[in-house]
Amino acid sequence: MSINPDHVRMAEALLFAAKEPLDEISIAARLPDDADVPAILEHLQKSYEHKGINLSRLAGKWAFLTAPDLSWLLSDEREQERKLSRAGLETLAIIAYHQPVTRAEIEEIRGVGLSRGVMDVLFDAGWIRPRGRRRTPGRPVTYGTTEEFLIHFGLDDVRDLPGFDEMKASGLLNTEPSGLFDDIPGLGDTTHDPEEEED
Amino acid sequence: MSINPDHVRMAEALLFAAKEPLDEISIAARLPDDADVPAILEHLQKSYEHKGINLSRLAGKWAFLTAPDLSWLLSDEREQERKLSRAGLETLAIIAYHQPVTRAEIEEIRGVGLSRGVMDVLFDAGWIRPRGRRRTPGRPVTYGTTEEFLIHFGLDDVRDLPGFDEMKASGLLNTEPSGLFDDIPGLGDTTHDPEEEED
Amino acid sequence: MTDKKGLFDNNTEFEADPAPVRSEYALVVDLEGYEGPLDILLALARDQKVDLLKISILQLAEQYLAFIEEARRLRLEIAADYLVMAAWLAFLKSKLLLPQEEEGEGPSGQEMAERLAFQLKKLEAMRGAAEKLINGTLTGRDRLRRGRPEGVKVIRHSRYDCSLRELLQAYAQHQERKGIRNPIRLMREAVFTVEAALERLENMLGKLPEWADLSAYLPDNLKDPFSIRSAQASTLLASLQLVKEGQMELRQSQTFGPIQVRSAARKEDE
Repeated sequence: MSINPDHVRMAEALLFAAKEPLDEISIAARLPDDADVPAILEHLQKSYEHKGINLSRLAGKWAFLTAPDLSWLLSDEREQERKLSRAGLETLAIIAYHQPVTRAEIEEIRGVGLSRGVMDVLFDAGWIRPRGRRRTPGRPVTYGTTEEFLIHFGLDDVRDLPGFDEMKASGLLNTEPSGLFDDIPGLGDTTHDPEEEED
Repeated sequence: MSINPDHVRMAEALLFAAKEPLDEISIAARLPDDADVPAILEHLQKSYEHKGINLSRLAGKWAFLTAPDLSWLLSDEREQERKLSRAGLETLAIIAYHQPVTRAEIEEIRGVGLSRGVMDVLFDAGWIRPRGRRRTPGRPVTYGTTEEFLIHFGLDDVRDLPGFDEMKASGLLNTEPSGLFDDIPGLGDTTHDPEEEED
Repeated sequence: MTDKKGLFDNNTEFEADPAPVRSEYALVVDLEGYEGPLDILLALARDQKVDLLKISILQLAEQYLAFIEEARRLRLEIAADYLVMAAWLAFLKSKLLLPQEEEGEGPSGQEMAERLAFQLKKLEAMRGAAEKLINGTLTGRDRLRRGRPEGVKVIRHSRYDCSLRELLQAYAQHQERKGIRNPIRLMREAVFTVEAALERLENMLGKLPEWADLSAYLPDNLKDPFSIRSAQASTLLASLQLVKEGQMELRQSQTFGPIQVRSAARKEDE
């Protein structure tokens, strides 16, 4: 089946003009009813594949972005980068890979208490959000990542995090507490049931 | 004469990412010395001629612009997004945390009268709804949040809203510790009038 | 080709960070760069250069204990959790060295060692993941969006733009204000608000199509003079608002005379 070239042009114009990635529903809403949006996007993606700009999928949405191999050329246009401390980046990674995850679980994995500013910075950057509550005593809040996180880190989905499937398969992403230091008074107070989530 | 396709890709990415239209000198300054900039631009202009975006020359400078015949796509249906006023935000938050709650109770909690527009805006946004009537003299209407509210804020359940203490503990809020708030009860437990509701 | 440093503060370069240089014989004790005992253990474990799951925990425990011992000898300030870890590792070491108890309570030394190795492995995995994340293809750094987008408004389901963070903060700020002890309480009950007057007028509007004194619209359960005056003022203001909205007409035949109102809708019916 052939695609209407007018529809392709429209989608192209929309995607170029958009300030944020667009989802298929938003694109479809602007195109004529008979437009085959998935086919149009596939067509566009192919036709820009080898160009200086590519059509990319981020957080389940679509956006034109410059080709990654040309980034050296564009240093002047780069957005202001956020400086993240090592603690911040590690915390972000833990939240991304283990979500939904509680604060206590993050601390358990890192082996240190989370200092105040860390979560604040991530929240401010728009990369993390409260997700729900754990069904354990105290019903602690769980955290997860946002769509903005996926867009910034160039991911279509959380499953696309590097090494996610392998880590998951080898049990490295279990949030179950190790129970290691329970025998030692003072260290074993992070005990909580690894019960299921209501998210 | 043939043009180096790598140079075309570079010019394409540059023009795409540039915050201002670029003149030929600026483009040439970024490309390798042997790049034939006028030929590259001519080539690019031709190849985008019938697309949804065109490479246009404005006041001697170059920029990608939406094809003129498609500009209606962008201006059309541009829904004005408005920020909620502070009163609106606060009222919405109070309804979310304290629902079901009556108008008088909202005023009581906020310590100021509720001006007319505020509830209208929240209704208009589809975030609040009447829930029932309180079994007290006058049987005042109570309000609560809608499913649309949950969808918009990415929540599964209103009970998932983090409590004040939790937010503070997580460092998610820039609240200076002043020692004034020690007596605030945890908000997670939204215990209020036991007078039940006919929802 | 690309400059992958990016997001770090200069003093916390990810690559450069983990293992301070140590000689084979004496540990150069420096607690500064570490974030807690697990961090030190991981750094020490990396020196064994094997998969963390196959690591010699006994050796690791000894290294850590030596590290702490050295720190104490140098009279460095050591946080309590480092010492607790040292105590725990000493306990683990003894469990590992002693012959297996017949039916000891709790996990065996071997089990504890395995769990510790796994915990280190988890931390290492997250370290690696964090590094990969930041060295990945980042939007805004490695792949740029269009520099001057014309702008297409994403069609949203709601017409108001408000994030969860804003909502939470609004509530928190409000709670903070509320948290002040002995807040001022306004005597609101006695005042008949303009909003209330508006609501009342609107409800009664259709029922009084003929010219009628505005005073007829006053709530009838008012007792004290203050309430009555408040109601009069509010009702007058509310009537002006409704006139402005075209819902009502208002007339006064003489100065200080009675103010009369009627519904504006009536006129259209005629």
